Amino acid sequence: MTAFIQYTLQGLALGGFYALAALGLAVIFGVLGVVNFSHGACFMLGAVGAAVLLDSTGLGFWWALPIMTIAMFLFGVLMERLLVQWLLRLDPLYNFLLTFGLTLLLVDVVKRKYGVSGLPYPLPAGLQGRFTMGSVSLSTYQVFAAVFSIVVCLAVWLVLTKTRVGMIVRASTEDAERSRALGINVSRWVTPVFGFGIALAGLAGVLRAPTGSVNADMGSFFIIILFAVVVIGGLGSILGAVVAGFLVGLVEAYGQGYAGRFSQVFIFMLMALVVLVRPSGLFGREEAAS
Amino acid sequence: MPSDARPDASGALLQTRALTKEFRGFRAVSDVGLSVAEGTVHALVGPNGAGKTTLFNLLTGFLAPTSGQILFRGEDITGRQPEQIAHLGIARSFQITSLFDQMSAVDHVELALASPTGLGYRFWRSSTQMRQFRDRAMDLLGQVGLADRSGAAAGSLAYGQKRALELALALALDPQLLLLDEPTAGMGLEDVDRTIALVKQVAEGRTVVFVDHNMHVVGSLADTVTVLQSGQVLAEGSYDQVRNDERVITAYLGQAG
Amino acid sequence: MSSQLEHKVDVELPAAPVTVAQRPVVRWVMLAVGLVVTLALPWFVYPPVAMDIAAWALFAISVDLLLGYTGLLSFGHAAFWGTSAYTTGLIASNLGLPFPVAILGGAIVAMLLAVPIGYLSVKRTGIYFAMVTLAFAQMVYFIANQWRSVTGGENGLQGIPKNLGPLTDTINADSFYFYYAALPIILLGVFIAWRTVNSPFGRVLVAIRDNPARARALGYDVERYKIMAFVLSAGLAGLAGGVFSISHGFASLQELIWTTSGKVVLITVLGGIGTLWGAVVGAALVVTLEDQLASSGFNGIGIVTGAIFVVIVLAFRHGIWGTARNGLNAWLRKRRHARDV
Amino acid sequence: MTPVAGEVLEVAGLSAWYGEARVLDDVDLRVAPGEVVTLVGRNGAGKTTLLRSVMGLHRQVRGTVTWAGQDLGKMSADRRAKSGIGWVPDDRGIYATLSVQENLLLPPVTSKADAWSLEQVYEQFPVLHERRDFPGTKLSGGEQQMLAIARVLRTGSRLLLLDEPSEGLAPVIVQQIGDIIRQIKDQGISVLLVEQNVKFASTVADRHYLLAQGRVVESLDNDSFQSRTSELLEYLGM
Amino acid sequence: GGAGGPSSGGGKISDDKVVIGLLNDQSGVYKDLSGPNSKVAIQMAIDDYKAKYGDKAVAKDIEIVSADHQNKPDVANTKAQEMYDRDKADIILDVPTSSAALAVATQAKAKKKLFIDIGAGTTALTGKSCNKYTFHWAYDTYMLASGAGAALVEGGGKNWSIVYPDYAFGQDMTKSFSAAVERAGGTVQQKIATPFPNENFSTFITKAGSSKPDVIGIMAAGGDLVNFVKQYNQAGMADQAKLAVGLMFITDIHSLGVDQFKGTTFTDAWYWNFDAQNKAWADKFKAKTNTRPSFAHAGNYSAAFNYLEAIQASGTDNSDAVVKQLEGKKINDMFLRNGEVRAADHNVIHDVYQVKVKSKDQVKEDWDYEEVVKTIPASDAYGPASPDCKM
Ligand SMILES: Nc1ncnc2c1ncn2[C@@H]1O[C@H](COP(=O)(O)OP(=O)(O)OP(=O)(O)O)[C@@H](O)[C@H]1O
Ligand SMILES: Nc1ncnc2c1ncn2[C@@H]1O[C@H](COP(=O)(O)OP(=O)(O)OP(=O)(O)O)[C@@H](O)[C@H]1O
Ligand SMILES: [Mg+2]
Ligand SMILES: [Mg+2]
Repeated sequence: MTAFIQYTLQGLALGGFYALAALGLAVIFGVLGVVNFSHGACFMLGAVGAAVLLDSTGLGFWWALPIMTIAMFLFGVLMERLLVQWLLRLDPLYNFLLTFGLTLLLVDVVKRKYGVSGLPYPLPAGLQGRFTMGSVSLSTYQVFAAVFSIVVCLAVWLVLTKTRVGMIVRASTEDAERSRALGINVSRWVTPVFGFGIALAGLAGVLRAPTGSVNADMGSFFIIILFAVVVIGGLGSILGAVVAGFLVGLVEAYGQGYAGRFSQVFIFMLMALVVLVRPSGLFGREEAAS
Repeated sequence: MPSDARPDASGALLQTRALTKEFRGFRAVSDVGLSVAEGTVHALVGPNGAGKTTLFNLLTGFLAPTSGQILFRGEDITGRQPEQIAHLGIARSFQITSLFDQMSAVDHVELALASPTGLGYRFWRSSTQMRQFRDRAMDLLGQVGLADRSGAAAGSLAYGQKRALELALALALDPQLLLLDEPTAGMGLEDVDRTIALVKQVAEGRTVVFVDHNMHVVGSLADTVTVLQSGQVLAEGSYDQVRNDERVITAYLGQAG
Repeated sequence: MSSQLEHKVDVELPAAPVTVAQRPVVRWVMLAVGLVVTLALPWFVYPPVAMDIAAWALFAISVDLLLGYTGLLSFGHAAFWGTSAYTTGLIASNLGLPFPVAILGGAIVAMLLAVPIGYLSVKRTGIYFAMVTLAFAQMVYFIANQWRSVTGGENGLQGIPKNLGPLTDTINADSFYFYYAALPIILLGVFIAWRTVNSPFGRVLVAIRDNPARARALGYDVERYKIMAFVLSAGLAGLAGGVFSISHGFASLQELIWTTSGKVVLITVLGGIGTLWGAVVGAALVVTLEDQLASSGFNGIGIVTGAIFVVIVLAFRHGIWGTARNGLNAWLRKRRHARDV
Repeated sequence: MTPVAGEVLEVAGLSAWYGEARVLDDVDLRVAPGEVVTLVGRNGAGKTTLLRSVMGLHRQVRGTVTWAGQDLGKMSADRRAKSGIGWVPDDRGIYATLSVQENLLLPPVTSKADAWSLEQVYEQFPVLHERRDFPGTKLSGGEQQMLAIARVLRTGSRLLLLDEPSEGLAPVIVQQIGDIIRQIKDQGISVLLVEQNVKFASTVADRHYLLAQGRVVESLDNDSFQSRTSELLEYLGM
Repeated sequence: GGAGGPSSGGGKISDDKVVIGLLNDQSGVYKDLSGPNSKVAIQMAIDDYKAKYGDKAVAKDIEIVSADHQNKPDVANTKAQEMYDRDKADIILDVPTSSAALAVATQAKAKKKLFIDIGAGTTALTGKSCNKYTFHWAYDTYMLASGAGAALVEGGGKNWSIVYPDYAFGQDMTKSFSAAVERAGGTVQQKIATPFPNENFSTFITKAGSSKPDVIGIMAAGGDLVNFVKQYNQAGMADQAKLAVGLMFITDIHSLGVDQFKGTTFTDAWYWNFDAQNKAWADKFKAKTNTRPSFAHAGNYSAAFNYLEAIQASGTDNSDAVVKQLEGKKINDMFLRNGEVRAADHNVIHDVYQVKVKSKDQVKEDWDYEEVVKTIPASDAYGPASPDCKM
């Protein structure tokens, strides 16, 4: 029983982390219809950026959180303005391919500059130590990361569903030309939202840095898990991304606890199951008939 | 194939029993018992949102009913997939134009003509095989007035021309039961009249159910008219009966109707 | 949103072949030129590299059969290429059969694997399809990595023999001869793809790509068609993967990893979606480029390929072949116009 | 509100192409403030293309379009919309990703004084109120048509381009739309209406342009249009 | 292709030139470990050879060709053929990544040209896939286990939990480690398989700690290893159990900082600051590269130098003659201590070292990270020749 509780908590801690990253993916998809393959690379940039920041200026984790989030936002804005926007009106596959190419490029650039063995990144001051309750014990950092990501997810969800911004951008995505004819300056909205989604990926990266290997390849497997998360949750759904994030975290933790090496297979099996019985994902919209 | 199945005692080709469709608690089609006699032309009218298109979607398998049954020639076909239903001999047109934008008009019709033959599965045959349907396809395009546009990509047709192509596609399947969702919407008067004549012509030996808001069309074609409102059958009868029904006038036709 | 996006018809994907290809003369000339180039390839390209080009070209064609003609982007095609590579290797090593038989066996197993994966994947379209196939391919990779007794884990399956009856010694002595021994298999694959695209089946696929709901109303079983296309495509990928593993004499996890799926999509898009020739051009370019870069001392293959990808997608969406063809068409049209006036 | 002098739409020498095919040929037309003008012609005559050209959505054009004294020339579609031109497309253009209410709230209000409030819209079209939380494209065809009209009324545009607004609507609703058009006309709003339903057109319009094969073949006021209807239809092949 | 026979000309050197092919990872995970700097090391061997023999040198014209195999076996395979056929390479060196190394070994056998592997760890090179023209120079998975495993048990770490990624390398390592631990009288209480690759180890760490072991052994490498170690430290395990690492390179410590690894035990094939002889060579290397050498750099040097020595001794670069020279040769050089080129399986065995990562305050200069706890004699470090190897 103790083990079960322990695994559950670890799963939730892990899940908060997937949820945050998947949220950025879902926001970008939800409002622009772009599946950002480079989300993993942006996650990596966030982490590597934090490490470089530490190395070159001595600014630590608490500085890296806001600085890298803003930096990645700007990076996203640039990415949208220079690249993504040209393909918005086409089949979403094109942006998928574009961001795939971008991923290859970004990963290799970082590899050339910072090598592949990884960069050091210590635990932030104040978050060392452990959190113990009876026989259950989690590292303080895990607890912090989980709570932090939940708060961010909630805030984002509120903004997107309760404000006019969310609405305008969804419309512009569906048909930019028509939206212009209705008097909406499409590009004004799309860019910041894209930047925002990228910023979320970067934020997740910073959050990851103290607890994982910081290297150019750290995003490449991560993105595949993220895809599984959004397929399970329903790609268009913000809520789906968050819930599925936690679900996948739990599945992985239980899998590790009770089935060891097959933990990742369970994630993909869950995905296959969802695709089979509810193709549009747990929270995805029912598909139109005609 | 149930082609040898007998129409049931009542002579109805198509019947629905307590057919209901709910969308998130909203009843778009509610407890509808429709009966379409073989060989008749049956109109379905009603205010916008009455559930006509939804009913079509249920009949053709694009939506699964929440409850109720659909019988075709006495056989229960509830829950079948659209393509299976098409093979049973039920063809439909779409209210909101639905075509292959980059395919030429004549290729559309050929594709429809080839469907029952199973030619589509033959990946080892040359696509020139499709030519065997060319004459018949041109014929159908001629009937709907598209002969001179046969080579144009569907995406470049004007709205009315697309509507005509929709009709040609449904006809190409040579169905026993033809479901037409607003076949004359977006057409000019002359085209409307031609379409009426065309439907009359193809109705020989078939059963047609159609939806239209143009009372002229309903009046000239329908043997029976069913009026739907809020998902339920409001009235049923001949065109003249229905037209003079008080409830129908308030709900649908309006004073000038 | 999902439904809208999934069914959005893409204005950029070409429909049926465009005018150039429809003129029989041009078609035959192109075919002849293509054959000559294919046959002469190992004379001016290092033969193992030439073989790689041929195998990747067929692999890209298999991806294009789905992407260009069915509108499905498979981002997990490495699963079929790799599965066949391993199967081919196992058959060739353990049963000592001639390599074409082994490759055929590999392709069949790839097709068998494609049935369940295809069955699940075609339930989604568009971008979802890409993600789902990617995830399933990852599972196949995972299994191959674990199933060490069969696949050799990360050491790979080494020492796969090249058997071809009395010709065995010749093809082993020089990869130049092996190229000609394996080429018929590649050409067979290309022919199957060409036939499929230009068949009634191919027509239905394009229709499904453009408007699945309409195709269903016409009586076409959309899912079944998609699965068929998927399995056919997996078979072609299998042929290519088998040739690859025989040519190299081993099968490794590299064949199953997701970057392999990415590379073949790169080749397809670079050459031009919906153009079979494009796949060949794309493969020639990418394979030669990687080969050159490996010895160049420039350690940034990802930078180069990534940048090419970005530029192609942004500026030459029809790929090299597509762009050239469109240009030629425009030119022909203009000439015809000038003549008519 | 009284019409602002000079809120005139002038189309002069407008030609339009799709590739090499010319579908509009030197069209001149004018819509005065508070005037309802229809564009009549058979399928494929070029009516939709004309509206799209005015809206700035069709770009392969030659000729000038002026609205309220401004040359629209290079102006982008969103700026044209903001200058007070509202558009109801023939395919209705409802967003699948937005709820019915969001579809209504989406376009920015260009003239506060003329804009319908949400309450007004719901009062006129109670169905929309009932279905306000549904995704826009889940409405029936006719309901979507109402939504498209309601949406443009919400903006307070001073010139409405309506592409076959009566299509697919129940007769009662068509009458209601007629009432609405007369009502907004009284507010001084101009309407350029594309119609197949000649009977409906003659009940609302002041003037008519007859379009055949991309050319304006006749321009008439409503009285002569009504008296010559059958003759004109014959001529147009309608 | 001009296969191996001696050509005309003055000497018995084919094409009058000795061509050394360097085929390794110049852009990926092993870039720092060997990568482009291996070329520098090989050049140093060439220079030393020329300096030693001067005019009497048999090989006068020596050239290096290099290529990046990106850890992809198919690239390695094609490039190896190209080097042997086109560039007339007489030998290929390095080749990390086991699938790539095995592919090159097959080509070496087919082309009858030499291949000395330094970077890959797989025992298959000297086992099932061994052949006459292939040698394995620096380390293998068996050796890695024997060092750290046995030594820790002797130091009091009786009870072990082993966490390993479930793929061939991890499985091999676990087998070797368990055997080494048990041979030394310890017990392995738990063997915990993890997926590969894997990011999140906290559950596994909880599990590994549940049996209160003295030592936790982790068999992951690269990024996974870092993930593990970070989460291990966060979980506060460092206070409860010693950490033994299966495969770690000095480059890992360099890039992540000693803090992460302090006190960790592992086996190293070579350490630059072990003694004066190593240090002297490392200084020369640093003058050229501005960095300290890894075992792989030293290994490349040693392999190249001894290859040239063998040519010198046999008077030709004919592969068969050179192989004959090398087989059974006992070597003592900067890299190989008590080294022997085992004739039976071509495994080059030598003394290796059990090392411990220093803590930050012990570190005097960059790269000064390891403290050699114990030298493990060659005979203990390597197992007997594999019966699977049939030349
Ligand atoms: N995208 C396009 N590409 C090529 N030709 C087009 C395109 N859109 C329309 N056309 C052609 O331009 C002509 C005018 O079309 P338009 O849509 O303006 O007609 P319309 O008068 O609105 O017809 P309808 O009453 O059917 O809506 C038609 O012949 C049509 O085929
Ligand atoms: N997929 C769906 N999800 C939710 N509601 C739907 C869906 N399809 C239809 N509806 C609702 O069901 C009701 C009936 O729609 P339907 O399209 O059948 O009407 P209709 O009678 O064809 O109207 P019209 O004449 O306007 O085309 C409408 O109120 C519509 O909003
Ligand atoms: Mg309807
Ligand atoms: Mg029109």
